[in-house]
Amino acid sequence: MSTSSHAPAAHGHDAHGHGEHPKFLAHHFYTPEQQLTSAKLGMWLFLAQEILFFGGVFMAYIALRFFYPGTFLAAHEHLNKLAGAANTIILLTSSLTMALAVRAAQVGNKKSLINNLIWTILFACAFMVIKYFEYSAKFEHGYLPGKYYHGHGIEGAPHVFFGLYFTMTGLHGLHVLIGIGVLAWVLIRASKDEFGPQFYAPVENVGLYWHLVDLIWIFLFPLLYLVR
Amino acid sequence: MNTFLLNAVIAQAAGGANETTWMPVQASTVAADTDWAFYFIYWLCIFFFVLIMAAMGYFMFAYKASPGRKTSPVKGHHGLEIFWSVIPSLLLLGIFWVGFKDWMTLNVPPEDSLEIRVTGKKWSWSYAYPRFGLAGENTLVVPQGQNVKLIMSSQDVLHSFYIPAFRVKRDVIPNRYTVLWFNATKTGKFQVFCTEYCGQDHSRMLSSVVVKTPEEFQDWVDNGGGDPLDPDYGKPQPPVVVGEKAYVQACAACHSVDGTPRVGPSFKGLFGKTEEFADGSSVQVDDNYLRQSIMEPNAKIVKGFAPAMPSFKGQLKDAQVDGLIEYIKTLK
Amino acid sequence: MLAKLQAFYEKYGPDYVKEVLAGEHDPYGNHISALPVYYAIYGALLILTVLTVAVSYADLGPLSLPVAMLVAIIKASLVVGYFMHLKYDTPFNVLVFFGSLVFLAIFFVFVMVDLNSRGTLVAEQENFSIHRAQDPAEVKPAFVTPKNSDHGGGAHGDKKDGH
Amino acid sequence: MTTATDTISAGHHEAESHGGSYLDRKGVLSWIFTLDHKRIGLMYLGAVSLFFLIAGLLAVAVRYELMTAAPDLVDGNTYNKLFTLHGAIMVFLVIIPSIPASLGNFVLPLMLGAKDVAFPRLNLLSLWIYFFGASFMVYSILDKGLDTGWTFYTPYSTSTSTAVISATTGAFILGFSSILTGLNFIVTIHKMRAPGVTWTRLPLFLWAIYSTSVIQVLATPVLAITLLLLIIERTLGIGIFDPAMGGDPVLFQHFFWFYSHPAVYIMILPGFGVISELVTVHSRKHIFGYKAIALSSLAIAIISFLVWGHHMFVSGQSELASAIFSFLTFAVAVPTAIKVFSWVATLYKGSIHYNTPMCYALVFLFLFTIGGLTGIFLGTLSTDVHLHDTYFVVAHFHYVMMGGTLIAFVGGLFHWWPKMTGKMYSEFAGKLSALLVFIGFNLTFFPQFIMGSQGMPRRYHEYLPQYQTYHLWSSIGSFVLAAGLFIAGGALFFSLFGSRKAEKNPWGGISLEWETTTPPHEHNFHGQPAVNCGPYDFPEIDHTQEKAHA
Repeated sequence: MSTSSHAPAAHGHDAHGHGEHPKFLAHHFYTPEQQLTSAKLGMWLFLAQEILFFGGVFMAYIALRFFYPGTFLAAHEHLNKLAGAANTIILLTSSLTMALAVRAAQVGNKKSLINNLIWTILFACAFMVIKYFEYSAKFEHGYLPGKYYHGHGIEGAPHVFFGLYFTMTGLHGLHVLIGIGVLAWVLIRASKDEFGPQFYAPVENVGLYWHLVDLIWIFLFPLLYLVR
Repeated sequence: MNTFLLNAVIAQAAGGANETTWMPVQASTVAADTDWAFYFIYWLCIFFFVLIMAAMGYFMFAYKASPGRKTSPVKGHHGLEIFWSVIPSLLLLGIFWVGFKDWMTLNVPPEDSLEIRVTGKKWSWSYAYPRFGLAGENTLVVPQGQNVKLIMSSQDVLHSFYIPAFRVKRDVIPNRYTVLWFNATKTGKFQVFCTEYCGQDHSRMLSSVVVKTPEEFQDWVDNGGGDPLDPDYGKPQPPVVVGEKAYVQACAACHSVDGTPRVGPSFKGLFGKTEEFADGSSVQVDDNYLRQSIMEPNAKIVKGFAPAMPSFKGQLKDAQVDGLIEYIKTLK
Repeated sequence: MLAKLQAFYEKYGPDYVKEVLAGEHDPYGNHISALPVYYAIYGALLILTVLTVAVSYADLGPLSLPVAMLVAIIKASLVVGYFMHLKYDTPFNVLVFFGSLVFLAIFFVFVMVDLNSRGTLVAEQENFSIHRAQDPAEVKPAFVTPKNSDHGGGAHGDKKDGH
Repeated sequence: MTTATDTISAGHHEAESHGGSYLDRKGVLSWIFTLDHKRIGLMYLGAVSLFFLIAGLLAVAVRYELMTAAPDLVDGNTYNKLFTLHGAIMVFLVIIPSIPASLGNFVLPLMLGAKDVAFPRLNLLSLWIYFFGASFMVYSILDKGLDTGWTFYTPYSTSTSTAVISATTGAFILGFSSILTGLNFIVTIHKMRAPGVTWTRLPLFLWAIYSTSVIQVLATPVLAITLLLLIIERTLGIGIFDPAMGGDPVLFQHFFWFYSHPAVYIMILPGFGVISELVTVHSRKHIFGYKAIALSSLAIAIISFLVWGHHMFVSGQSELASAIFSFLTFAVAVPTAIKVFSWVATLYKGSIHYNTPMCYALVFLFLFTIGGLTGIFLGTLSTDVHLHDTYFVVAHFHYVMMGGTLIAFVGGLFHWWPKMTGKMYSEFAGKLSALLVFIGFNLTFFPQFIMGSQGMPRRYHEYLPQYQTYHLWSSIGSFVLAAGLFIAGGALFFSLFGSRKAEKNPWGGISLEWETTTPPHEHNFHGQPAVNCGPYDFPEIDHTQEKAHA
């Protein structure tokens, strides 16, 4: 009667394992409906927690921008706006392909599900590649965070701005990496034909997580790169 | 140099009149209001506490379990519940108002207050009186009955300047000024604590406020400040020591004692030396020459130095000038 | 529950792809939007991105922050509403999402109330100007940056130096 | 006291259990990889009790040092490490997980009539995250210790050489265990209620756990980001909180207290839930004002996010912000007052059985009322200027934390111990421990109120001799308190090896957890239990009087 043990989802909060009959229903749930709605509510609570987690970093941004308005305006000129815009478009496209993947799972279209998942992972990797080039450009100019800053030509406290820049984009990048890992895990399970109209909770939850990562970048991009 | 615990004990014993079980002596103008607020809340809490505990005690006694005892089916009582929600809310609003009205007086220093700069650093306090050009360690001397405004900052970590007898406290932050004011009503010595945890000797970062009558305070300022709680304070000090203190305060900026010339010539080996002047004349350095160059520095300018020395007439007392000369004599 | 599932499966068959399912619901009642909806939203997001970048080049002065935030909020609501299906979701999930935003707003508002009103009553308690009082009597706004040791501190720091 | 347990009150059908209890499966692996909420609850209980012992001994060491004014037992730095580790272990490892993770994990699914929590594997993951985080804390104890105080205030925490990074990483990881447990409980309460268990028939313990979980999910992430920024600040010096690098220490205090004040409600709300259960079951009476207590739990959960500034009245926060925070602090006091009044009113016309859980509940009411009332002194602006960071604050938060949550935790343990272990503890030892804890507690912390308002600052290693007598009484009291707690622990622990078997429903409780076997078997219930009456409709309630009262 014990469920076949599946590696818990990276966040482990969506439904998992296959109960007795039908096979996707965990033993402690009474109906598939209960399992899916629990999984989604669990995911939304996890997203609420992520929003507050990133909210702390945005609070730090607001406070430090209040302390150093001059430095922030001067320092953000040295960010590569083109790379930022490109990353935004890449993430939006990956959000589209993710949404299409979830829809494909809902209607049981396995081929489209796998294609979209692959596209999403590819776009995510493209995002990280661009980020890598951005970071290496900054390291050359000496715009390192905190006490390692040895850039020139920016008056005020530029190390604070770059400290914050690397913290925010680094944290976001870390979440993109986690996203890639989780997407790969869902891709493997999709290729084993586990998802269909009757059981697609993991795909939906990973989709929600990925859209949140995109959401955070939607706010990060203007605040860091564009705002005058 | 920390105030040792022992001598603090002797001075602190002079607690003073209105010290209650809960509150230390009231030694500043705001102390009475804070204590009134404290006791207002105190008696209100005692009343409610006794009320609740009496009710609980009675219920505990009267409704002890016994076999077959039936219990009341009451599930709630809207009237009572509203009553005991509204009444505490109103009382709490009253308490907030009591706290808020003193908060303004506690926080806004009057215009005419004597400004003193306080600096906290790891485990000691230092004070400066910009108006009198005095600085001191460990003991804050303030006049009685006059508004005193402390402008405080820290040199390393957070500290907090707390005088229980005056009911005032304010954190001391490295990157900003924080201000605290009081008007001491009683003379005597009052304990100062550091109440924001600051590391190893946080519990030794003690200091004292000595409140003097305005006349005593003026005398204290006139003879150059110093730490009244210091054991050898006030006793006539040998001129050389007075001289050295005066040197540190007035001359060290431009005259060195190790021979290197600065804005002015060095004091090392000065006494008895024949000094050559800009106008070609020269004289052997003796008491009169030194006194004259302190009082009217531009009368004789040493060759190669600019006439940049201000006159110290009226700023240095005779005892300090004599002390200076004795001190220069010792610099061979 | 399972009967409904079987019916749904027979009707659409396993390799079902193109059928426009605008407004169709899967057996759990979860909403499935039509394909054109996704592409429309995607297009709108791209346009808004281009708009944000354009706005940043046109120098709006003090208005640039609110406008950028407004556009970001519109983009975010599109993603949340349509891609994350919050528009068709149960009310409690919507409450959870907006609840977290409310608590975030509480955090922002109260901290900014403090930061803004620090110097109001007592001038010296000016907000955030780097004053390191080495010599108690004299204050120089020394600010430690690793390399360039020119005077830092925000606008407040420039205007305000020691007494 | 045994009520007639065979008359299963109306509305529950529960076939007599066959099969063994959840404790039957042996083998270490069955514990390490268990998905059973009951076993996970027991493991949390073991870990929490162990850390409570460690932190308690640290407290006794601190009190022993403070018996004399002079610093004779340990030097300054060691003393700072003693009180810091006492604080950090108590807060992060003991009091936050104590009731929700141990009692909550065990009792919540039973009370709901569910087979398990919504995400059993996530529950196990939370347990392992807790152990992983705890290992960091233990490492920082053994490494260089921690001397920043549990509050990690910058710039001291960014300049001290002690093990701040490992301790903050530990707290960061423990935060996620707390978040995931809260998330799990919210989904379980929403989605896994047995038929008939409507929101108004939910036992008040579950309302309290629900409100706690809301705070856990919404507040703990801000602690996570604060500690993460502190770690980055220490390593890269990015200048957000450290003034030497251009940051603002008061901003750190805002970040820290935005979590830490709701955290004190994470600690006390489950205690309220336990007391609501104890007071009703042991006085055989319906709770007084069910809706008021349930909604006040939620109200506390929400308002607790608005009041954190009252920790910073004298810390350089602006006067306007302090006034706003002080005003809102009084708003959060009202729901707490309503709860205390309702509990006392529940005793009215009850049939009070003075067994150990009830004794602890009454001790809670006494101590928590003092704790709550003294909080008003600290929420008022002018008195807080005098009282902040003195021993008055130390006494206040020990009265509400120790006197509130810990006493409720021990009371809850005694209450559900028969159901958890199938063994009965000795009533005499339990009541004796309650008495000793009551006397010891007041002796320890009441002198600290007076000493604090007389100006004795907190976290002092050596103090002025005028506070000597207060400290002496406080230290003696702490030894009595420690003795009381050891007796309580002993009574429970040795009951495991005792012969006394517990009945299925020793207290005659009628919420769902008392319907299943003692100790419950692995899947809690056979088939789906159903409920058609409230959690407090005891047989002793005389409904004939209802016409008179209606």
